[in-house]
Amino acid sequence: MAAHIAEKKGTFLEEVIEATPGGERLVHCLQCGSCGGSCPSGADMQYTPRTLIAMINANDRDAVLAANTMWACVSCYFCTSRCPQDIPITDIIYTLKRLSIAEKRYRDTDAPALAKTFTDFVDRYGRSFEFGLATGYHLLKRPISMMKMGPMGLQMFTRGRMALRPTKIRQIEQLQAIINKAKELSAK
Amino acid sequence: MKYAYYPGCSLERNAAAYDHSVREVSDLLGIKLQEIDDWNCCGATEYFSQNELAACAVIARNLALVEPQTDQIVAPCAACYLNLAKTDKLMVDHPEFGKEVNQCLAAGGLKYEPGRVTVRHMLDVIVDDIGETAVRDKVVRPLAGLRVAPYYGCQVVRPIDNNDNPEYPMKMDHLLNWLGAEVVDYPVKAHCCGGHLTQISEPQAFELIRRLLQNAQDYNADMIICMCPMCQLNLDGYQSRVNGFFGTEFKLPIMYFTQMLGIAFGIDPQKLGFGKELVTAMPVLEAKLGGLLV
Amino acid sequence: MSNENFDPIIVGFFCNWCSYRAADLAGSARIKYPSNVRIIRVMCSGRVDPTFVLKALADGADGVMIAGCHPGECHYINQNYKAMRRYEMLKHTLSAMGVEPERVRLVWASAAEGQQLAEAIDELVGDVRRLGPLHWLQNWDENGQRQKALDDIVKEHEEAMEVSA
Amino acid sequence: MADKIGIYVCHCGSNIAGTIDVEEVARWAGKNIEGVVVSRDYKFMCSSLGQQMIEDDIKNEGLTGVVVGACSPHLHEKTFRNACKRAGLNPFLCQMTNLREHVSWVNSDKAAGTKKAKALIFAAAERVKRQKPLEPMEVEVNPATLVVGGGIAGLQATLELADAGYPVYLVEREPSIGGHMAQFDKTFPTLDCSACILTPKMSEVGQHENVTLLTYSELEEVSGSVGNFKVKIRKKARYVDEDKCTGCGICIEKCPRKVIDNAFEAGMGYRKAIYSPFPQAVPRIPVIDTENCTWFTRGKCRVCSKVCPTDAVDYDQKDETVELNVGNIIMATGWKLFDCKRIPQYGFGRLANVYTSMEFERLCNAAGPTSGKIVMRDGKTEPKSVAIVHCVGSRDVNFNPYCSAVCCMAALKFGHLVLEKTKAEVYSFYIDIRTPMKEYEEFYQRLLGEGMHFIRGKVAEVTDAARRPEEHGKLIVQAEDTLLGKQRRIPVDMVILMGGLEPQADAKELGLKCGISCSMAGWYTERHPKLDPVATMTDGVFVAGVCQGPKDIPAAVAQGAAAAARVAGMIAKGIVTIEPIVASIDEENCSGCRICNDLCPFNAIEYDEEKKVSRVITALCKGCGTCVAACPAGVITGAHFNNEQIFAEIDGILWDANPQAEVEIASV
Repeated sequence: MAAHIAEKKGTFLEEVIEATPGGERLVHCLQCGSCGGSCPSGADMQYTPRTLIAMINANDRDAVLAANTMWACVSCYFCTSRCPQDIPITDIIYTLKRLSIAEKRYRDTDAPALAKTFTDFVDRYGRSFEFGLATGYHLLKRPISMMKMGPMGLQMFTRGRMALRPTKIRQIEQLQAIINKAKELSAK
Repeated sequence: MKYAYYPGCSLERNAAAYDHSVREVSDLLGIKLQEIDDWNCCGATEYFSQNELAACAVIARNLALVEPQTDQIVAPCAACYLNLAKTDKLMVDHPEFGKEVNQCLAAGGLKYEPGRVTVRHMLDVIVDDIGETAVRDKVVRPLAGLRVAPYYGCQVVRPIDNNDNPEYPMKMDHLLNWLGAEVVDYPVKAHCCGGHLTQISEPQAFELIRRLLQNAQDYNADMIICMCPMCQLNLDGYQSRVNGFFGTEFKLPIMYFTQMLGIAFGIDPQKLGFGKELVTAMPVLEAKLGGLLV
Repeated sequence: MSNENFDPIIVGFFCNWCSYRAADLAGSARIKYPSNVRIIRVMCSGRVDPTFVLKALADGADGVMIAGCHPGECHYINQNYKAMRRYEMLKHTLSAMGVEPERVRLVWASAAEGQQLAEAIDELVGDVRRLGPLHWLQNWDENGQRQKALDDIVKEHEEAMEVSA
Repeated sequence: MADKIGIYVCHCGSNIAGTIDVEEVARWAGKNIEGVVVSRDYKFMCSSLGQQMIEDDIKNEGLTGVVVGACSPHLHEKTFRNACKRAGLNPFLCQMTNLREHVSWVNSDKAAGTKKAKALIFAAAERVKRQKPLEPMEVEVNPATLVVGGGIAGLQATLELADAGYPVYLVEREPSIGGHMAQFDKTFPTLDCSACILTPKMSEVGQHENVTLLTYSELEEVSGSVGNFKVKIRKKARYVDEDKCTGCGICIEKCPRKVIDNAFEAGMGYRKAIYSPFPQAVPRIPVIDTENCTWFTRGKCRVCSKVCPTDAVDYDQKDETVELNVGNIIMATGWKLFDCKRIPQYGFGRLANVYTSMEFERLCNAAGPTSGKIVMRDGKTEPKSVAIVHCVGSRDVNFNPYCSAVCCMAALKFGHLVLEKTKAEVYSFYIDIRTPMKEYEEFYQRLLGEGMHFIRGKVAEVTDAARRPEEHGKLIVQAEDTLLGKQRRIPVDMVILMGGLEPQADAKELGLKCGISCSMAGWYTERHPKLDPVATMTDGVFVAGVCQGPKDIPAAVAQGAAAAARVAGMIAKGIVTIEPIVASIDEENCSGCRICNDLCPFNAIEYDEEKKVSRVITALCKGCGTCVAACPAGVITGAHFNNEQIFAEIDGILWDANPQAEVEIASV
């Protein structure tokens, strides 16, 4: 084997690159901050996306996975579209979300719970269920905000915009077989 | 022109107005929509946060269900559009990953050949495929005098190239122009509505919503025209709560572009889902277009 | 046929300006790569007649690497595009003749890309090693088809020859 | 005549001998390769003793071919060819093969290296037997030179040659020479007034007895080759007789039609329909802009004609083609500014007080539309705060990946001018401040001292969407302050976008006319990036200034002078030798299919309509060999790279791959 091919060093950078399609562009980051400057949630982030990339480079895995950055992300893709180095930043944020959820590293955020409730509905019915999502997730996480939601929910309901029962797709077993296979493959 | 139609979960109920107006307008413009049989949820942003392969497999099931004689699928929801397009692109660009997705599909007896189906948004179909002349020809009730702010949101214009500028898209501007409306050129037309943050962090989400409503109001818009059910829900459904939170008095109706096409085409507003919006559009339509909708 | 001990011979046709110099740079930088590639210098990748490649394979090479300047950086303005077109054509011909087209590779290497060139060589040598030896010459001689096949190829290329820049 | 080949294997100290058994290679070659009469190895073949050894063998043994297995031919091919020449052997009968860069340095296994070295030596030997003696061609050099582009680089080149006593034709597309530099106010880092240092050069060129100025003219066609180019220049109709016009300017003064000046004033000011771009223009002869002139558009007016005291206005003038004979061409075609509208989030064209750098140059310029007052678009309000945005369209894979090299310094210059002329706060948003040349870093230091604010972060967007009361009525510049890790929104009155430098829109097309190529980014490709930066792959065509890549004024001037020096050298020598590695067509057997005609980017193949055959114009051919490979009849021969030679090389290089070949060799 040729000597010039870099050996795997087992760094966090490598881990993130491997887990993100197009992630190899990460090494080209200029630290220009156009992601952090563009982010609509930038002001609420403990670390800007740019800072996270610097931290990934510095192998600061624990701090990255505990950061609130990912949970403030709204997937608007401004960072990705504006990045002068063609780094798929939003997708990298998704990778970090997955790692953080898988290892339960997140702190002070309900986003993972929302995601879980949402996907549970998809797994069970094949469709999302807004009412169930609103009630299930809010009852679980924030009963007070549920009260505040009251009038809005009622309005939605009277205008026929909210169903009380979820729709179920016909071939739910087929979808579940697909999902189970995906979970099985990604567990490897 | 024939397309496979993927309405997405929101259009079943919350955004029924969008679904109804899409179907009405399509009929009139000769766009044949064939709803995908037994489609499933695209997983929104939530599935990608947990398991990329499962997220793509769930989405790819819909692509696999597109009938072989159809090679285009149209989605009116921005999140659905992006998820479908992104999954197809991932499978094309990363063949190994594509194989894994197909392994999952195989568990359900399905198969999808990456790149087979082109994913389109409803706006692109009307603007690019139908075009100016055909749209203008159908206008019987021009929207003259109505100041509309086209609101694109994020996920149709970014990151997948839909042949518009991701920073300053113009397609809906053109379309509303064809309808005779006065189009407001305001800077935040492709900024974020807050997405699912309304469920996670209200103060943060409300601030994003406020920015949009404020800017549209600063530019004297009569209403905001959107192209995604999530945007509509956040700007319309949460508008009164945003007002309560900031002490503002926004009263901006948030309508779907297909609803506007429908009234310009003279379709019965009832059929277009008018009245389902929480901030009612009736007064402004009455004032600007005069008695049309009574 | 795959064989760890199999030591393929690969002929390289490298353009004088970019890729030959990239190979020079790999040397100056002491980058190590397998010694299986033997380089023939041509002025431009556009000079590489498909029959050179076929001759090399017929004469016992197991693979061929054609290397030129990056598109847009050709020292002869755009002749490497012609190499690109011929390469596509050549791959079809090879498949038709039962030779794995992966044995022949077109790479772009600027004079600054010694490292990238070495990696490309590595990759090709690995791929050809996996494919195993190409016993084309012997195969042909066995069924007496060698000359006819060569003639056919030449004819096909004549027919498919490019017509404009 | 029987081949008598000499093989010379170099040790290069231990550079080659370390991983190749050179003695074995030499011994083996002497024994196994047909026609080899001497085969030697030597410590340093390129030393004078090594060369002497080869020369002696040529003379004593009567060698017909020489193979040197040493380093890259790019290093020592000339050395060994000269040695052969000295000994009376045609230099093209010497073949080098690269045992160092391509074998010993990239390989650590001695057995494998030795095997590969044998193959390369074998190939070279087989090849050299079939090589033909070649003689370089000699042509006389026409002492006249064509300079394309009258910016600072072209002016410098023109003056150098004209002062040396050689005739120069200077072609400029605009009505006046001067280029972008004429638009600038000050030049960094010395803050000299740009016009003060440029206009003397312009008038010198305008009055020089050796310079023929062709302004408002375009290069149409180039034929011929080094020493003897024929060029066609299209002189666009000025509608003003150059011989009669005295440049008094009364026509301009009286012209009733005012037009926004998008060229010289960058859209910031006005000119007339008959105009001279600026007061110090050279020549001072105006031109009529027919798209806006009332006479040309509506058939009325003729004021200019009526007021002209010398009757110089000529509405019937036509474009004219001038043919020139020159020996060399210097391309100094310059650049254009990045179109800032391509980044809509920066608001240029939508938000009134967002300026391009070129607009701001005109705004600062004492001769500009505001007489140098820095005011906003309303024409009167002085900004209280100014943001300068770096890297607009540069260092960005979405637009231009390269660094435009001059914007950082120009931004500092702008900062200085704003601070000097107004009370405004100045914010510079940068990714990296690049100040590598003489006195540049000192200038940066100076601006730090003057109180310019530096925020490290690429600007995300410029917007008028206010979020807070203090933002109302302002332009808000949003960026991450990367040194704080915080998003910042700075409300300002004026924003200057430092647009990058781009190749001229027609650079590629123009380059093709004289046979030079462009890099991926579109800059002209020099012959060697370090060691031959002003020559090109086409002999007799040189490049100078920004058309070769972004650079500042001192570098453009230096390159202009360098190109001129190269040309002067050729003229002084009077004769140029042309490499004999060219293609030739066997006209007897050419079928006249013309496939080769369109393949040649140098237009070196002509078609003889009478004989219905194609023919190579030797002086134009660069020897790439593409036509050779493409000829369906196989009647094109590439000298020194003909099919026979390359086939032999393939045979040789595969000596150990083909069992039959081995048998044949063994039987020799």
